[in-house]
Amino acid sequence: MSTPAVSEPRQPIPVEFADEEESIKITGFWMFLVTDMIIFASLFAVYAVYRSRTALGPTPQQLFHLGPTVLETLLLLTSSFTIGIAVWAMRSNRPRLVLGWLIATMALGAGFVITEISDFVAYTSHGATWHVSGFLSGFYVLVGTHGAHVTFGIMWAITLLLQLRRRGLTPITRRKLFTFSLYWHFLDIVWIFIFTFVYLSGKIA
Amino acid sequence: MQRVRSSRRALRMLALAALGIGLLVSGCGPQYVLLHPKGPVGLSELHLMEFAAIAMAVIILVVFVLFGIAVVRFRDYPGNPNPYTPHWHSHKWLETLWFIIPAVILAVIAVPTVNVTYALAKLPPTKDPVVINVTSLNWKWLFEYPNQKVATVNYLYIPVGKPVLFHLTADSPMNTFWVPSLGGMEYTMPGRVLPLWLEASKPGVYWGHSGQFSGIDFEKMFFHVHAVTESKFTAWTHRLRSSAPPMTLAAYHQLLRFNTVGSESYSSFPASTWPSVSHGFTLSGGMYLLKSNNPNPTAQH
Amino acid sequence: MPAFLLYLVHTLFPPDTRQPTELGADFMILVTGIGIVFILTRYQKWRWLWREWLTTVDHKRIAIMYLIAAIAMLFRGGVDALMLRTNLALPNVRPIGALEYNEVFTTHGTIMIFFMAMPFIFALFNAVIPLQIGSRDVAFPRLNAMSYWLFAFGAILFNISFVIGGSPNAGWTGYPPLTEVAFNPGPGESYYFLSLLIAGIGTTITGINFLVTIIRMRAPGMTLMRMPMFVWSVLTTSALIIFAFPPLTVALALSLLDRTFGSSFFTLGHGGMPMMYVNLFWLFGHPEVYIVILPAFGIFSEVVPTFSKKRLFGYTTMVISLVSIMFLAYGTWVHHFFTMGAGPTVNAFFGLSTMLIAIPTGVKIFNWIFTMWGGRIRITVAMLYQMAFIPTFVVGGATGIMLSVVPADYQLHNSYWVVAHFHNVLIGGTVFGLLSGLYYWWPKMFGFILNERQGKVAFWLFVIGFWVTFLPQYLLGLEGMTRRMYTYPFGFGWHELNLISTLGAFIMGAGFLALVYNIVWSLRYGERDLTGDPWNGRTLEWSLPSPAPEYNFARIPVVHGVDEFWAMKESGDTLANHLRPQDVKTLELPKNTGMPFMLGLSFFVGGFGMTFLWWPIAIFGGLGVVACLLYAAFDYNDKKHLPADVIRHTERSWGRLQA
Amino acid sequence: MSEGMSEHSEIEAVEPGLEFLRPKFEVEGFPWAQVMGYVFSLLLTFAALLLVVYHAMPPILLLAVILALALGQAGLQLGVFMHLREGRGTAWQLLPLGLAFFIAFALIGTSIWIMLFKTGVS
Ligand code: HEA
Ligand code: HEA
Ligand code: CUA
Ligand SMILES: [Cu+2]
Repeated sequence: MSTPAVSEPRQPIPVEFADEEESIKITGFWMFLVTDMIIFASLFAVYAVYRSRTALGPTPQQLFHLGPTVLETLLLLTSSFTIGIAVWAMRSNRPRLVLGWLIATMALGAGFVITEISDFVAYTSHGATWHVSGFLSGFYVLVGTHGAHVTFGIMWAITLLLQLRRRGLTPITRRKLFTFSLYWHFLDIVWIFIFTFVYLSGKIA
Repeated sequence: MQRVRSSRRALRMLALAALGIGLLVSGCGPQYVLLHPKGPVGLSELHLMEFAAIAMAVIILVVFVLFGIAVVRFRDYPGNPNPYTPHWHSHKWLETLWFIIPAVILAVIAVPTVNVTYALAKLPPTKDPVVINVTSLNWKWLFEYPNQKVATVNYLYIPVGKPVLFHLTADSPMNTFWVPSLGGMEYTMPGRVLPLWLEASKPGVYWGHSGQFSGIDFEKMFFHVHAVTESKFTAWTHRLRSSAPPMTLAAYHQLLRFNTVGSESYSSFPASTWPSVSHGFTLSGGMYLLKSNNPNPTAQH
Repeated sequence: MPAFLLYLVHTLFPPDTRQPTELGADFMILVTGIGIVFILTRYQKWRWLWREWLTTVDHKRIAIMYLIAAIAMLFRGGVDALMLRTNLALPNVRPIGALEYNEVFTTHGTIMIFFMAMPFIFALFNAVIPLQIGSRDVAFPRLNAMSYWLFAFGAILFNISFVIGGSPNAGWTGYPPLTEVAFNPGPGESYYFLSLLIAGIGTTITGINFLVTIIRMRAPGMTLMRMPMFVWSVLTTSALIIFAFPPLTVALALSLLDRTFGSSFFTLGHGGMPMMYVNLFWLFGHPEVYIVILPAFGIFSEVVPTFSKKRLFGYTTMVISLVSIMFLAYGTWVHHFFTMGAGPTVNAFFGLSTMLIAIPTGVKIFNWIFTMWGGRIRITVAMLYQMAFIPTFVVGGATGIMLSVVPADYQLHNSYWVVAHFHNVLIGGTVFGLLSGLYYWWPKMFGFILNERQGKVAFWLFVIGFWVTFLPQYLLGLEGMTRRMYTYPFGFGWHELNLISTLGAFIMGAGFLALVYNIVWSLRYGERDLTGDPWNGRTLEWSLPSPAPEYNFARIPVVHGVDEFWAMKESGDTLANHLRPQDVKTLELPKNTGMPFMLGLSFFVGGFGMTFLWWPIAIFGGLGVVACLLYAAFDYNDKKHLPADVIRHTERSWGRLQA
Repeated sequence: MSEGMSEHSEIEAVEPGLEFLRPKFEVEGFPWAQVMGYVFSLLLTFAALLLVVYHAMPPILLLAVILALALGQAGLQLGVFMHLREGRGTAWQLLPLGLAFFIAFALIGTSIWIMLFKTGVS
């Protein structure tokens, strides 16, 4: 690779940025997160506008139970912590630790998805399907899109796990792990806003 | 020389085009409905349009002249006496100038724009309006007069010199309600009720149309507005109430079918054809809820 | 079995698509398809096609594939336009009925915007940007190929709608509830949503790719304020894409959910709210029109200095105006629905924000004029398009400003005034810009020059045809003619102007044919470009041979100022003069891969299955997508080496290596 | 698996003049930043939850406060866990992200403004 045009930092940079080409990919991934953020912003806008359009279905206040939601929040926050530790372990060059924390992250993520699905099943079994009202459509699609992202993340983590086991920590796998961690933290941020803006504020009269 | 010829041709073209516009506009007849408004709303919109057009003409003229001079003076031919300055690439004052002048022109347009926008959102204070509830259907217009208790399809009577307040909604895909001779349009949308006021200052029959494409027979969504004196208007409502048939829910469901009809008149109409705002708009008598009543879904074709 | 066949025929070719035009199109496609297959087989070109083109990750080849697609789509959209104009030539005379007319204006608008203008600008991005910034490639070559194939298969999915199942017919804006199943039960609108979703993913990736390329891959010394103006325009365009396409994705996806899975976003009842779609669509739609105009601005900023033999006037203000247009573009979308009753405060706010864009745009216009001022203007075809652009675009912009005057828009909305306005800026701005860029960079892309005389004939036909077509449409707007009417009654006084307009459209059509003739003729007889610098250019791409070798630069140049190549030439020190054999190193280049093509194909299959609700096929396509992604994740063998000797040999054959 | 043996060759490979590109490894120790981040994220979440459950304030204020808490949480994740300010060309990381936050909130805010504004001819 040629000498880069951006001004270079004076002091050593974190290991995942050391390779020019891989660091460009990290920049690219940030840009992807930006587009994803606008996707979620659009869905939030839809939800915000549709919140009162409950037609003949339930209102947010009637629908939501905070219990499962708090559990989901705990699971996701913890998984955000574990993947953070995995990156820390990568930076201190301890591949075995990386694997362990990655597996923990996946397990927590799976717990989150299962809780969310069972929550959705509970709602729909009371007849609150998305056909019923604009509000429910907005709700399921916003929260469901996030859930789908988490599910995708778990599958991504599986492929990552296989690569890490085969190849250890190389510039490429380090970059892949780091971008995965960005993705995962990003989902955590989105969830916090869902928790706040959908569930908690749904309980405010 | 080839180059000289082509740019001269460009200039001649422009002159011809300008002449063409001039001819067509000055020779314009009554078909230019936007230029011959028949009510205060259309008139204020026209004034604004003219004002903006003049400002734009100034801009266009300035650009054309500057551009023309540049092209004529600085072509690349041997012995061109005009100065060649290949390294001249910025000029603080010039560049500031063309930030400022457009800004000034825009400010001049912006002030009346904002004023008229707010003004048109207000009914004239002194007079109380005639209220008409408008529902666009596939592919026809239903007009309900809640105070006069009558309803029509595809035609309207309004009194001259009195503001008319239209409440617009749809029990079909979107349309816009537009009577160009009287003033601008507004959307009819399912699940919303939008207000629009218009006024006719001269008696006459004005055509209206939908401005928003809504399917196969969209083109046929013309309707007529009869602007008549107040007494004639009252007489007309009396006549409808005494001689026209009532509109039952069944008759409304007939109107929901995907087709076109001629003009129709009714002496009354059911309340449930108008959306209720609770729970974000429902409509108990119409298509909103009666999905099964939706007669022929393939009627697009 | 026969019952199944009958079902198949009835679904894929429903009765209302069995009309002369569509059968004609079916026949044409069949004949062309057989012809292509025959030629490829006859000359044993299948392997060549696959290895050299379908699997390529070279930005220069991807550019050519984008260009071919764009010109084909210009033809398709143009034929649509001629059908529209023919139908409107006379009142109540309608060679095609309402059903087809609605399909045709929908496909015309959609194709022209998404499948003509977009690939055209991407063709030029790919052909020029890496060369202009002194880079060997874009940041992510494989993603680049993926973008292309997602676009291409999206376009194919959209285009087959005309022959299989029926086209979308609710306008290029696809407003619900007209697009809901209740009103549009056929597959048409599903085609529309799915193909735009697929192509949209590709476009978003392109935006990311070029943004990162420009941020991270510039040659040493090329600071932001030394970038050629086209690079600046692509930087801002990419940022616009990144922020504008997600709302479109959401709008399309929600509509698709409504249609396919019974959600209640934009339905008539159940608390649905069609206006939300309109809001999301224009959140994308307005930035989109700047996405297609900013690259054109960039092209003119290259063409004007080159053919005026003078530095671009007002570089800094040009940059400021690009960046402020980029920001302002996000703040004006409501001007497309001033008449949806959002209230005077909202309307006034967005009316003013719309007007503001005139200021930076005007700055650019004046800067171009003053670039010419004091220069020496050579009137080539590329320059002619620029010279037609200035007056045309200013008129189009001015009529846009009149639309932003809120009360005037109450009257003009959805009238032919709007149709005239947007063709004035889309053709006078975008298309003229792209054609200018096409003539300008054609030698760089293909190694020969398009014949200038023929190009001028095409130019005059196109420009004159343009004004004859669209000037009358302003007047039609003032006469109250609304858009998207398949015919109109006698007695409104609309017929003369419509007839003139139709005449103009056919003149434009002749211009297009002249353009195609120009290309085909030049393919055989066009003058070779041996120097690599046919126009006496100013930026780095002209320092390379035409077409540029696979690795672009044998040695990455170091940049010292704007117009680097011009400065080199002035000091007599071009790159070619001092490339020594020891400067050439073995290079690592991305390896060709079939994955992007397969990915696009999988999306296509999945999209097709979803359009007809044939779930096994849809799932099959989905599995294909997953397989491609897995392949990409585990594929570590994506680089190849180009030995220094080979590069030296190539450079020597161009006479660019010191002995 | 070889405990990080693969790195050494790559450390040697750094070109002269580009020493700063030499991979920096975290010194072995304890991930304090991450642990503290985790604790704070839990605190922020439970603060919001408790405020809502006990209806501690008038609704509008409550909404504003919990949104502010969520924003704090986002900042925490970005700063501590996503290492937003580390890397190369960080300006190009911060700028688009800042823009994205701005556009996201503007998009939601203006959509609400446009779609829910009560209109009427008065
Ligand atoms: C390339 C595409 C392009 C471009 C560049 C523009 C540029 C502009 N457009 Fe246009 N527009 C479209 C494509 C484009 N538009 C399309 C496709 C539609 C219709 C979509 C549909 O409904 O199907 C549309 C519709 C549209 C509408 C909605 C009409 C309606 O449906 O009711 C409006 C309203 O405000 C508008 C305004 C403007 C303005 C103010 C500009 C400005 O950016 C123009 C700025 C330029 C100038 C003003 C000229 C140069 C400036 C100077 C010389 C300086 C001095 C000038 C002044 C002081 C005024 N456009
Ligand atoms: C970049 C975009 C772009 C371009 C280049 C064009 C180009 C043209 N457009 Fe387009 N147009 C749109 C974008 C564009 N349009 C959009 C977005 C809409 C809105 C759609 C909607 O409402 O949803 C629209 C709508 C639209 C309408 C309004 C339809 C209606 O509302 O009812 C009309 C009508 O005159 C029209 C005409 C034309 C013409 C005559 C051309 C000419 O420039 C075309 C010139 C012709 C060619 C370049 C090809 C010539 C082909 C041949 C010569 C081949 C002949 C051979 C055979 C017939 C076999 N367009
Ligand atoms: Cu125009 Cu009278
Ligand atoms: Cu716009």
